Amino acid sequence: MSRPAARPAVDLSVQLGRLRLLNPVMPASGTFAEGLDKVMDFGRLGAVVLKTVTREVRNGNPLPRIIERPQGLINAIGIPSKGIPHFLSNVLPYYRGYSTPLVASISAPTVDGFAALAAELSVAGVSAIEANISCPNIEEDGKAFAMSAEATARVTRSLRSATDLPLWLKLTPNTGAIAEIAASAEAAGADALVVANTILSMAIDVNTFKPCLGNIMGGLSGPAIKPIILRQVFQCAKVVNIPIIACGGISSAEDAVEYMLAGASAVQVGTATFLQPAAITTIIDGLEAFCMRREIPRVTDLIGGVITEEADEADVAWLGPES
Amino acid sequence: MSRPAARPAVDLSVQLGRLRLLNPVMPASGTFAEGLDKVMDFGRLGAVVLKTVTREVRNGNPLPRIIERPQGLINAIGIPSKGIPHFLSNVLPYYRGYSTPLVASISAPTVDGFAALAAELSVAGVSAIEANISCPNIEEDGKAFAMSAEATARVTRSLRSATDLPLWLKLTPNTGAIAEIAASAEAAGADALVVANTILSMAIDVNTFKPCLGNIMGGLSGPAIKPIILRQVFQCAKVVNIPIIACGGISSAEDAVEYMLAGASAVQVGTATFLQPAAITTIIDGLEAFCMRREIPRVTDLIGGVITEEADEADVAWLGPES
Amino acid sequence: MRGSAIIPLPRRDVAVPRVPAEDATAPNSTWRPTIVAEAGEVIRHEAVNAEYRHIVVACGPEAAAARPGQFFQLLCPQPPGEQPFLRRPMSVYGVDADAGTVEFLYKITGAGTRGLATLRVGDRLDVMGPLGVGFHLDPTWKQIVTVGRGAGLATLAPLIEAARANGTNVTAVVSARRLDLLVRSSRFPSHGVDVVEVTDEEQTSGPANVERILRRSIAEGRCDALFTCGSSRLLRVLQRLAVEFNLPGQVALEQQMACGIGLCYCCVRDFNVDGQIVSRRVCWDGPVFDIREALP
Amino acid sequence: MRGSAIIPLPRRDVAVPRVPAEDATAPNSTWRPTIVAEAGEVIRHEAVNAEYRHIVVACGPEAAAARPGQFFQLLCPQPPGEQPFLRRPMSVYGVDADAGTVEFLYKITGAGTRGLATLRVGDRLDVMGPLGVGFHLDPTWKQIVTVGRGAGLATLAPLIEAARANGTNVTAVVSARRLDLLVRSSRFPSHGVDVVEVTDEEQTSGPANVERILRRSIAEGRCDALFTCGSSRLLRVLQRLAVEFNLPGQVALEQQMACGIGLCYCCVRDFNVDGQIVSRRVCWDGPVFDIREALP
Ligand SMILES: Cc1cc2nc3c(=O)[nH]c(=O)nc-3n(C[C@H](O)[C@H](O)[C@H](O)COP(=O)(O)OP(=O)(O)OC[C@H]3O[C@@H](n4cnc5c(N)ncnc54)[C@H](O)[C@@H]3O)c2cc1C
Ligand SMILES: Cc1cc2nc3c(=O)[nH]c(=O)nc-3n(C[C@H](O)[C@H](O)[C@H](O)COP(=O)(O)OP(=O)(O)OC[C@H]3O[C@@H](n4cnc5c(N)ncnc54)[C@H](O)[C@@H]3O)c2cc1C
Ligand SMILES: Cc1cc2nc3c(=O)[nH]c(=O)nc-3n(C[C@H](O)[C@H](O)[C@H](O)COP(=O)(O)O)c2cc1C
Ligand SMILES: Cc1cc2nc3c(=O)[nH]c(=O)nc-3n(C[C@H](O)[C@H](O)[C@H](O)COP(=O)(O)O)c2cc1C
Ligand code: FES
Ligand code: FES
Repeated sequence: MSRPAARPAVDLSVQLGRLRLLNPVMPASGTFAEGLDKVMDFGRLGAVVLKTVTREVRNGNPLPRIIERPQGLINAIGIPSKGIPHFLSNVLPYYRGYSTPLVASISAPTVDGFAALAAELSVAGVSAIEANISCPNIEEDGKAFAMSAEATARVTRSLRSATDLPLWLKLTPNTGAIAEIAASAEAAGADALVVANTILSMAIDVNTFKPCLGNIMGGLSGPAIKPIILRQVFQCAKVVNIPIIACGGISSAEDAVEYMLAGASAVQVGTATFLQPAAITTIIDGLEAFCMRREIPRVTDLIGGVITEEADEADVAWLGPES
Repeated sequence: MSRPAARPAVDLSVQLGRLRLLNPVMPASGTFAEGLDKVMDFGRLGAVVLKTVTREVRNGNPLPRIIERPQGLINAIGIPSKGIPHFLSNVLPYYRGYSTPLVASISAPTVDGFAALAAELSVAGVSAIEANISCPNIEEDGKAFAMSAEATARVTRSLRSATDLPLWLKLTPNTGAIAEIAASAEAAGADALVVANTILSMAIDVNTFKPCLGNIMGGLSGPAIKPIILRQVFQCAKVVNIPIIACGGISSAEDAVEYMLAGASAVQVGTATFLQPAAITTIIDGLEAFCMRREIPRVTDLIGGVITEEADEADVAWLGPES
Repeated sequence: MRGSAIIPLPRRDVAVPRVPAEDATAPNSTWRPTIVAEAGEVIRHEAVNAEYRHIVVACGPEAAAARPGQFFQLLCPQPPGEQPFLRRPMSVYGVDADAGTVEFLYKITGAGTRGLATLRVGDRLDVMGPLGVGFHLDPTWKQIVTVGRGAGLATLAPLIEAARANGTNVTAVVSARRLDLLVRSSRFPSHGVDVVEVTDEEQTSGPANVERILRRSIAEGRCDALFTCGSSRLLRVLQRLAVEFNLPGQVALEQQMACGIGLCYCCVRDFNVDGQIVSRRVCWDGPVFDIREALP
Repeated sequence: MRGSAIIPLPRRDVAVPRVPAEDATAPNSTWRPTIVAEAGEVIRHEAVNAEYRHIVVACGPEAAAARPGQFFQLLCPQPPGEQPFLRRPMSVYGVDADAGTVEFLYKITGAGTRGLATLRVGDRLDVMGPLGVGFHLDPTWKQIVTVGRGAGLATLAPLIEAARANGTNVTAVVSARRLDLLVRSSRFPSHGVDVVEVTDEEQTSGPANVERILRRSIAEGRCDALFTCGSSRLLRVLQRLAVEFNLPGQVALEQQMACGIGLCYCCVRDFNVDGQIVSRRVCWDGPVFDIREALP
């Protein structure tokens, strides 16, 4: 972390391994770009997480790339990327103007590709590497790395030896074994986990009989997925000791609190920014107000605070409205 | 199937293996009971699917058992059951009064338990067995049968040898390998697949810091999950030849059409009934109206009708509003 | 409102007309629904006091056949920024079969009722009902006692009306936090109903005082049956008296609901039936139960 | 509406006040937003003809600084039974910095615009903007030609106003399906704007006739630059003429959008830049582009 914080009534700072953040709220990869500097002061963010970059230049998927659903959207953008040279010479210098920790999100189709990219991005101005391992692994028949504990361990080990930067692994929710996969990422050297990416989904236009997305399938995000990802964060937090950064449907400070209670140390905000461009700073303000109201001195006091003792039957049954 | 249908303009009947249904719309297990006979004529339903029964008497989970979320609800009812004797002597006789095919949903904690229950329920008045294999398997450390292809094959084989009735396997969406699991159920003798049960989820009350459900976790249902289950139906339909019965967030005829285009032969309606008690018959009427409007003579013409040829770029790009 | 002008026919939630009766696909052509969900027009909607609102909705004959103690599930509109998803249960506060209306008395407590409060006259409200088992009124009873607190009064009001229609007299104990929050129902018949108001602010609403009032009624032979809704503390008082004096009694219970019609088993409560603890669905087996069986 | 009475200050979407500037956690204390999302009050809302509606919303100074060709993302209220989730892009139809208002002209086409249409005067509409790159107007141009069809006119109207404010004359070709659907903007200055209306019903709106009109303007030296919005067919005509006569030209394009501010890459289109096909975000790199580079 970069600058000394004055003592506010609530201490919002969080520690993610070696990295200290002013507060636990940051954008989700792929939902943030320079345009937002006209909306919010980037100096206020816990961190800046950039859109996933690939080494090669990529065009992305055919249109349409996004379709809205009730309380969510499905995207199949396809990681268009201008490649690493452009990233190093154009994108990084722009963000060096801010003291906020910068997280570079990377993706590659092979274990070696991931490692090489992480090494190339271990440069001044990058504070952490977020490995988006939800993308298809061409060595495993296109199955995403994060769908298997073994593949996750393999790519994490390789990334670990390629960079000294804090290493975040972004898991996919499209698995029945997220806790197992989280544990294998931790054992292989991850410094933190991002739980999680989008949920594989589909929509068909009943007028044209065609898929609503050019790519046929895409990833669901937004409030619709929050109960599912919350469960996954809770499951992962029970088995790992490294910090978890929650990501899925967060659009209010209460959502952030819910995730921290489930065990998250920080949160990422994605789709909400499309609805309220200042969502991230609004959530930071709301988190401070929540802690103030509840007289919680440090936001870290929320982490894992959910009370799961066997509920007392009398506690939960409804009685009369004014009994 | 039971009674000769007059020739309406649209043929709504569907064939599920040996079973012929008047139309492809039926309730989802656990969201249907006698009370609905005051709302709709059971004779109009494609089939009646009863709440899952267990052999032993069960109380169900502590309260609260349901929490609403945007566009969905999480339930942890816990399969309260009055046991098999009560089912045979009280429930079955009531439904024998209707000619609509009756589907008995069963659950057990072991392979043998499933088989024994299926055998006991292979009696007059039961038209098919739906095995709810999303429940914890006590022989596999509490993991649901339907979370593994091997366990699914094992329980399906055992069920197959225990009953001659049409055998439906109800899969869980809480897996990264639903197509593989679907294929293993087919290979082991299933007559049809129900895709799928609820998605494991959680909610925490930020005022009390307690889980919103007495059981801590529960299953998400309703419109929020439709894009996810639709993708799973599409994935399963690509690998199996037995009929798929779609279940997840269906609340309109258009939702039913979307699932049939993705490959479903029939649909189940759950949560929608809580919002509109006549949802099932409204959907049947809407399906007929949809086919009429689109001049589709048989509802079966919709099955797998999604057009997924590589989309023409010009087709999908937006032009001007009145170009 | 009674006898008011033409009530428009409510729109049903069935998008296309039903299969005609002569069609072979509708074999059971004599079947008719007795529970319907219909989007009825809001005829009247006004604040009763600082906490309670009274809404009158046009409805069809099935809904207007609701009995005292039954309830409806209301599909509340979404208030700004909130998304109530499930319906909300509300007791029948009154019906008028001739006018084709159903009435509710509600308190704003959360997202659903906040959404209700946004409705203007002329808007539509989707009401589903009538649901559940209502009160049983024995025509031979000469005098009954009702004890209601808060929204419980909404549930008891139609019972009191029905009792009077049977020629039964009523002692209605009405409890609230403050005098200005007492719901003074204009619907109570002027004769034969003895209203006793008790409040927290006057310190008259405590169990001891209510028990005193009830004991007096019983002693004077003015209590053939007891009815209550809205307070567990008062329920316990009534249970004790019902046992002591061997009086029949009924209680209308509340519980969080999803389906409201017996499908989901989320609204269960335990009951003491002849010493056995049994689980029952409040929406389907109730909401009115024998006062001795309820566990407060 | 211009010069109308006191405009209430819009409510911002920030729930709690920002950290004060002297707080060390707000290091960049000179930073100020230039794009805001704010819930502005609806000041006026009326049908212009059978298809188009005109809405005027109170806004703060950032929104009121919008330039012709820029757009806003509107958070449309939910119409009954539908759930638009994303914002909807709408061109600025007018702003009044003094009054603090922004105006839109829209056509009801789906869930979002159906939701917009439910707004009553006094309700609030959350508008986010101003967004994108607007038109470039060279003050040395004496006369420009604009060609708009359908909602394209909404986009071109403020350009025409701005041109007149620069002393530039305008030939405005306005195209629609029917005469009664032509949007006759009362905002056009009475002098210096030559409006040419063409319609499908009169068979005057075909590309050939529009080309004839444009060729005449060009031949008479009344066309220093070309502007268009709303029709791919007409865009092709203008592109041909721009190349043939080496005239500068700009087109405002549409594309489905999610974020509207360059984050998501869902609104990309291909452009021909010096023979190379490059992909650009319509919301961020446009919506106004060089007419030669656009691929219709
Ligand atoms: C049979 C029955 C009859 C009722 N009759 C009336 C009446 O006539 N007038 C009246 O004002 N209230 C009545 N209630 C209570 C009323 O249903 C709740 O106040 C209402 O559901 C609260 O919804 P909300 O969204 O405003 O509040 P929230 O607190 O936001 O509701 C959240 C959830 O809790 C449930 N809930 C909250 N309070 C209660 C409660 N007391 N009982 C059951 N569920 C609750 C809601 O249904 C919802 O699922 C009745 C309840 C039942 C079960
Ligand atoms: C920069 C820009 C400026 C615009 N200015 C205006 C204007 O001033 N007046 C006006 O009437 N319309 C304008 N449009 C078009 C307007 O955005 C669409 O008509 C509107 O989004 C339709 O939303 P809906 O929910 O009513 O329709 P639906 O068809 O239900 O919308 C479904 C989806 O398609 C998208 N969509 C539908 N039509 C269009 C379209 N033509 N362009 C882009 N996305 C579309 C919607 O945003 C939404 O995501 C503009 C579009 C853009 C991109
Ligand atoms: C338009 C869009 C683009 C995205 N691009 C990326 C990406 O490049 N890399 C990545 O790891 N996640 C990407 N995501 C996923 C988000 O980072 C996030 O994991 C997901 O949207 C869930 O969070 P939300 O519900 O807050 O949006 C993208 C999401 C959206 C909606
Ligand atoms: C209250 C409730 C109870 C349920 N009980 C069962 C059950 O007993 N057996 C079962 O297989 N599925 C059960 N389900 C799952 C549903 O059958 C269905 O798979 C799921 O709700 C998704 O469909 P929907 O979105 O249409 O509700 C239950 C769902 C709900 C909401
Ligand atoms: S609310 Fe569903 S059973 Fe009572
Ligand atoms: S709409 Fe998101 S980048 Fe243009």
